[in-house]
Amino acid sequence: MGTAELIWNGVAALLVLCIYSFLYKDNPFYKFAEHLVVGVSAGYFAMILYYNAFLPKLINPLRAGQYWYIIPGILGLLMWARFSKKWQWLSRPTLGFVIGSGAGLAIPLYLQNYVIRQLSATMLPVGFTSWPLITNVMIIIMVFCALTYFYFSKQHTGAFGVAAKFGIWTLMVGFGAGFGMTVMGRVALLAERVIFLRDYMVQLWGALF
Amino acid sequence: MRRTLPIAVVAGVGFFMLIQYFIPLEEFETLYEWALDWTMVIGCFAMALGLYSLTNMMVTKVRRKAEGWGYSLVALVGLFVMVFVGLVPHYQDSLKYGTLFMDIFEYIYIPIQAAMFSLLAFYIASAAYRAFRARTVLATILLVSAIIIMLRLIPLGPLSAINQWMVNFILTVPNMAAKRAFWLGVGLGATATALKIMLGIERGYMGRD
Amino acid sequence: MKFFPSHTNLKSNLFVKALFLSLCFLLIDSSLSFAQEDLSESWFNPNRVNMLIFLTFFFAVIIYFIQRAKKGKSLFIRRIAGLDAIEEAVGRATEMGRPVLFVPGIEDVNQIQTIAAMIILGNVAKMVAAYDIPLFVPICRPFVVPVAEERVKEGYAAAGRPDAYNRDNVRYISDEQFAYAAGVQGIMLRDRPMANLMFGSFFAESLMLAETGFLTGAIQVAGTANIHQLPFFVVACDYTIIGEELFATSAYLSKEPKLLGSLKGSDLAKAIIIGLLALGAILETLGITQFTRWFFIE
Amino acid sequence: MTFYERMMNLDRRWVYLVIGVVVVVTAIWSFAVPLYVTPEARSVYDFVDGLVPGEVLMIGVDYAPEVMAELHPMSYAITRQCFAKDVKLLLCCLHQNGPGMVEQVVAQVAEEYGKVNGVDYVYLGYKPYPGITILAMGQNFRIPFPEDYYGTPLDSLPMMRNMTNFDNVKAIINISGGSGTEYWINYANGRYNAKLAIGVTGVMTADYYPFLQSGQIFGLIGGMKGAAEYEYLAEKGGYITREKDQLWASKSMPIQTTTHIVIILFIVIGNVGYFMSKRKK
Repeated sequence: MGTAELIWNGVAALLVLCIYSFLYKDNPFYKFAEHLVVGVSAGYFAMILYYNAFLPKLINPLRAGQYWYIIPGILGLLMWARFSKKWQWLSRPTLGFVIGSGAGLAIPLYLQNYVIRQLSATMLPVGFTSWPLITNVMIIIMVFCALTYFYFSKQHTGAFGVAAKFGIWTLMVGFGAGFGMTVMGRVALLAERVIFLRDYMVQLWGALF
Repeated sequence: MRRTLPIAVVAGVGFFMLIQYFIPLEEFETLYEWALDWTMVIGCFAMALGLYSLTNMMVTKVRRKAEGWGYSLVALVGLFVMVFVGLVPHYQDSLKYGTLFMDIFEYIYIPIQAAMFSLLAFYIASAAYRAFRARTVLATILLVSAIIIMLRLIPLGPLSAINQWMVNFILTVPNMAAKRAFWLGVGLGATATALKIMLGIERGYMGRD
Repeated sequence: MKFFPSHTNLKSNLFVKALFLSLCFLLIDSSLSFAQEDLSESWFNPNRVNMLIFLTFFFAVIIYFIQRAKKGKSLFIRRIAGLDAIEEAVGRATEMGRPVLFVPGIEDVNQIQTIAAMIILGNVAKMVAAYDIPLFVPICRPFVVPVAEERVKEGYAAAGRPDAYNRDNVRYISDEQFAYAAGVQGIMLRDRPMANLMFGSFFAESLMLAETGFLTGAIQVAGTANIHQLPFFVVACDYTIIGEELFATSAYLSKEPKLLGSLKGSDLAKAIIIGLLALGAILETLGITQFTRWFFIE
Repeated sequence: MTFYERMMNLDRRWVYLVIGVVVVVTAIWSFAVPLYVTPEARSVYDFVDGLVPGEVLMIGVDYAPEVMAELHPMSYAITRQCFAKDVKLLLCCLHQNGPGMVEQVVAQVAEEYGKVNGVDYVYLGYKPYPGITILAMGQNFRIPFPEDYYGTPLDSLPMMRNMTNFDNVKAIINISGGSGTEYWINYANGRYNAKLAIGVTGVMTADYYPFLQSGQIFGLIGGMKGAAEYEYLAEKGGYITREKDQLWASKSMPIQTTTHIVIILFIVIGNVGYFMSKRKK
């Protein structure tokens, strides 16, 4: 373990503690660390964008004589007209290009992956003779009821209301599962940070004594 | 002109992207590749837009000495240090592991971001304690489902096998059904929105005159 | 039934016709191209006929409903129970003379959830305006500020109290997710709003907000279509508007044709999905798998 | 205030304190936790294990530092497994703050196994608009990435010589902490039929079961437990060892166990207090 790494890790540990001070209440140490990360992340992203996107996709092709890249380049520059009240409209055709292509690309694929594939995957053989068939029955009933809850053209009364009610119960089981999983996710982040601090303490102890 | 041109662009590009999904002609493939390429070049500028407005906001705050301008200064310093150490070593070398640029990423950016999100572990614990009460039927269903999921991380001896079975059942039957209904809704909604954008019915993205 | 009413505006009508005709053409053409082996020379990918049929149908339904709503025909949408919850929360706040807090999520103004939130905000402003209690609207994205200001102003004017509108209560906090959450938490703890209404697109901060609101004893109503955050709202709020209900609420309140149209279109599609589902399951059980396989798209 | 009312109204700082203490104590005195491997994580492992030397696996890494605790262990374990098996790797990053994370993983693991950039692995780097980038890669990797992360043209990299698009990779594993997964499912699997598996955070795990059941993804590694399951399998397969400190997620699992116990206890305390004080009234 070199001295440089020890110092760097010390800085990191200190910053982590600054953030944790927020648990008591909002304070200048927390604010300092928070704003520092805003700046650093912006700077980091600026460099990634420059080296990984601007250079290979615009500047290098232009240097290599692929002059047609000037067209998307100009379209991109027009995006910046958004900041001027007078010329704002100039940014709209470019925006239209991006949004239009996004919309056109998304339509068939959203319908395919979120609707048709999901629909065909729910067309399952049903029955009461084996456990998999029984689960299929449950899946179909639950999907049906949950869809009923999100059906807005009919009042939730009578049998329809019962289905919608069962639908919301199904949704709640799903949300419960989401909550349980999230607890694990959040604790994971904390555990990792605490292990980092612990390891740093061990390092520091080893270096000092 | 200011409103019709962008709508025409949206419709034209969008419609092309939509039909090329159905048409395997080589000419269409080429055009499709071009459009993707162009969009990416425009994307470089669009991403830079966000960076600019962030920097602009921080600079204004510092200049006007608005409340908390000191923190904005911290952020600005972070940004410029990052850009400086990113640009000074020749070409893309600064993005390689072990440079000062990557050290700042590893020892300042990563720890702060990770620590900020790990605060959520405390929040979720306290939320679980305060709000998870079996007050209504719905709350009880959610509670039970979440606790079963959470128990999977706790060794319970022979009971663990039963718990595993229940976890698997919850995730693959009710949870799956609930989320499927949700994704179906997302798919239909997103397709409808994309269609409205292409036809010029939805124009919110253009901003205001 | 006339599919495309003649007196709609020319522009969209033209697009619709062009779209429809091209799709019909493609459909006819597709039957001719089945014989071809090499797809790169054919005009249509025959494996995707199923998608074309779905798409044409879904488009037609949505456009039909939008046109109908434009003509002023009433399209029924059930009242969302969440609306009563909002009214109740605002009512309690006015009774107690304590402020109302409206949090419109952390995404930008072009996001559909934020748009829905803005429509709800206008109605909340209308409810609040009659009583002299403040309505706080903390905002995360600069571009949302003018829209929110306008909606609140309109709401106050509609209730006949344009003078009661206070510009300072609609304020930009920060673009940074956690800084914004901290700012909103500050308002909750300092000004002690009695009703916390959270609508829009929320992420990890949802829990921080709902938890703090719970702590201050406010009545909380929340709504988001971000499924990963719904568990927290359900747990910590008195009432939660789930997923698409958010869009239904905004359509119900605004009666805007484009919102109503797509909601009714999706509803019809859902009814058909349920029907297909039942049919598919029956056929699968009988051992007929061609039907299910027909839905598979390459 | 009665005893039961106090039970349901503890100040939240007490909850924070107990959680903090439990995490720190478990971090210092650790113990072993038994692990049940889920079929959805096993299927990813088995797939990677079935690859033969020379085949190419693609990993799409779309996460920023905030969720690295859950996802970094997955990236490390899969990368180590591939390099140990001489499987070639193609990596890209579609999250704006993520490129450094990939560089960290790949530079470190490549050094461990003596793998050479451009021959044994290629790191494509970052491009804006994830959906468009994935679609473009489905046509040809050179459209979005004419150069790799380090600025070398793709055509001059030996590994990329016979690679055009997703057809040349055996499968894609997307490790993501956000909406990236949706793009991979919709565009890579939906449009180009690429074989896809995902590794996601705990928050997202439950939401992606519909895609598993429908076969749009062939495997799912869910959060830290999923990562620990993968590490467990990889350790048994001899790809990673405890001695070299290569099991990260497994290290945190005891903390998961104790905190989960504490949180469940808190829920029980709150509910007992709630019911008892209600009965008294």
